[in-house]
Amino acid sequence: MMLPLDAQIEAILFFKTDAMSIRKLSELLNVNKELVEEALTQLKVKLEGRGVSLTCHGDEVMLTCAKEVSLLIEKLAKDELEGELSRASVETLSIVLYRGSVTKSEIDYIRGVNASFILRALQIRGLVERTQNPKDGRAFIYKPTIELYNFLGITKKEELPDYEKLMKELDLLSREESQNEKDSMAVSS
Amino acid sequence: MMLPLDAQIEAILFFKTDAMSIRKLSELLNVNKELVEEALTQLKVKLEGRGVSLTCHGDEVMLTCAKEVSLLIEKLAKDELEGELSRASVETLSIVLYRGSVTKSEIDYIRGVNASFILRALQIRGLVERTQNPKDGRAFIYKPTIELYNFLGITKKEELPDYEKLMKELDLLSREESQNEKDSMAVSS
Amino acid sequence: MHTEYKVKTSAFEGPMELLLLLIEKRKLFINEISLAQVTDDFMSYLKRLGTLPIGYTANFIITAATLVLIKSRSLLPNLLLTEEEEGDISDLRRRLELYRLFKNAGEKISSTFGKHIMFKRQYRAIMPVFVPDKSLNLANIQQSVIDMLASAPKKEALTETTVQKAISMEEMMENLTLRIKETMRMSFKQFSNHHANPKKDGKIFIIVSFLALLELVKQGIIAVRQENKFGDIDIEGLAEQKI
Repeated sequence: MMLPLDAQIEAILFFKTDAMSIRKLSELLNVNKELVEEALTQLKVKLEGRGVSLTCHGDEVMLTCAKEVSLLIEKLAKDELEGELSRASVETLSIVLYRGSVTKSEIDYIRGVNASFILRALQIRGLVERTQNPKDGRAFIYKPTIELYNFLGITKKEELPDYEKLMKELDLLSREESQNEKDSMAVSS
Repeated sequence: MMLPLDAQIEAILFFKTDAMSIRKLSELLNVNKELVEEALTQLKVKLEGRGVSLTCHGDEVMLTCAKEVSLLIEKLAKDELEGELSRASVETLSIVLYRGSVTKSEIDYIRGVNASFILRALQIRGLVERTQNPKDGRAFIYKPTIELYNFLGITKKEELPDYEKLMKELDLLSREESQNEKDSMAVSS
Repeated sequence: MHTEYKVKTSAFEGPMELLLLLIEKRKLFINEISLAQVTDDFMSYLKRLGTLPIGYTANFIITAATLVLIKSRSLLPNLLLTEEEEGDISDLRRRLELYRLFKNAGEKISSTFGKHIMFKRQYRAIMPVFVPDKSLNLANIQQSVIDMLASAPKKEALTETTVQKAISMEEMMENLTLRIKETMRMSFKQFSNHHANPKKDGKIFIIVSFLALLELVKQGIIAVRQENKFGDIDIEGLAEQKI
């Protein structure tokens, strides 16, 4: 008997424990990415109200215990939990989280401080990851890890506190910036 | 928000990789055994056709991958063992080799990223082993396996190429790193 | 939390943090007017930073430069600013808005962090099977360590551009002084030479004394006099005020 695709994915993620990429899932299951994504959506719906949640973060997906049982599981978890975050870490994490992916110079710009140390510390804690910038091979971009999502109890970026509102404000500010640029272009030309 | 009992049990069994007794479940959830058994029956029904099944063995229960996907899981397990080692894996492995025995946090500091996943993958492939730190019972230390030594044709770390020099430089790096940490803490606190 | 605010050296990681706090302390909105209002507070904090390494103070000094522009314009509305300076001003305001946005969001992030962790499964026990691969040989292992050592971050060299910018401050201040002289007829250079030893007190003192001068002009405490058309311009106390 063959299980539906979403159940097969559930089994794979259950076995795997860690996050897995959609690309890898599509290879393993020998179906195209669109079908995998469709099945993931179904799985997410089926898991609603269950003890297990599906987290999607960019190309990566992962099964975790549901947020609602965190206190129960904490009793069973032996690993030492992460300590407090410093002010600088919180500010940096918030930029990385809401921006989704961001360069170091953008973080430096917003905070007016060189973010090298803090980014390194956050990478060591496994909360932020660095990847090559697809648009510029020499530059790096920083992204939140799926583990950071787990620590925040969210399964996708839209669940970040005040996500909609913040995105709107960011949008306004960036429009203002491009307006400024246009204005100065007009003057200098 | 509170999840129903069967979902709470699902979460606990999802979290634990080994079997759990009904007695232990009833203690953890602070409900009597009859209620646990009832919830387990509900859970079993809900999991029908899913990728994960509830297995009962005497007084013990556990979640396992559905048997329909066993071939797929075998493929996945084989995948974890094979394939070329990534650059990051080789880097981590070389640190373990040159240091002889090293904690995870030392590796993290030297490389500037969290090494959890890589260390696990290296253990699965029998290249690195983890033992209790004799100096600190809670921490683990990582060592190269004897098989790896044999494979590389050496009997002790001192036989590694340019051992003295590279070992010293690595040592310096991990010490500098912890100094930097302190410096940046001083500013951000 | 912010009500018990006291200026403490190196309590702030960067200029944005300090600037936002000064504005929020006065319950102001972020705009040019409020930035001009908190400029003096910002400078008094900076004075205490004078002894800290340039790597730490550089970012504060750069921000101070823009604040000086804002303050100058607020006191001398007919002062003409260059396009670049206008850009710096609107850029600072925008950065501060961005910073506030993320800082506030960060407060919510930190209150949720670790509170309801979505735990991942425990790992299943490892049953190791020895599977090496062809990349594992002594030469590769050695090369990997060498590469790693080469790419390790060096003792964080101060970002040179930042320090450069902070150092060129003096030039910028002189330039601004000249233009203000044209409108206000005074010799700032003389003023600052008298009252500051730039070698000893550094850039921060120059900025601070400049601001003090602006303030005095505004308040009509000093007047400026010019002997001949192209001659030196003097500053003169109106009353027996000590500057």
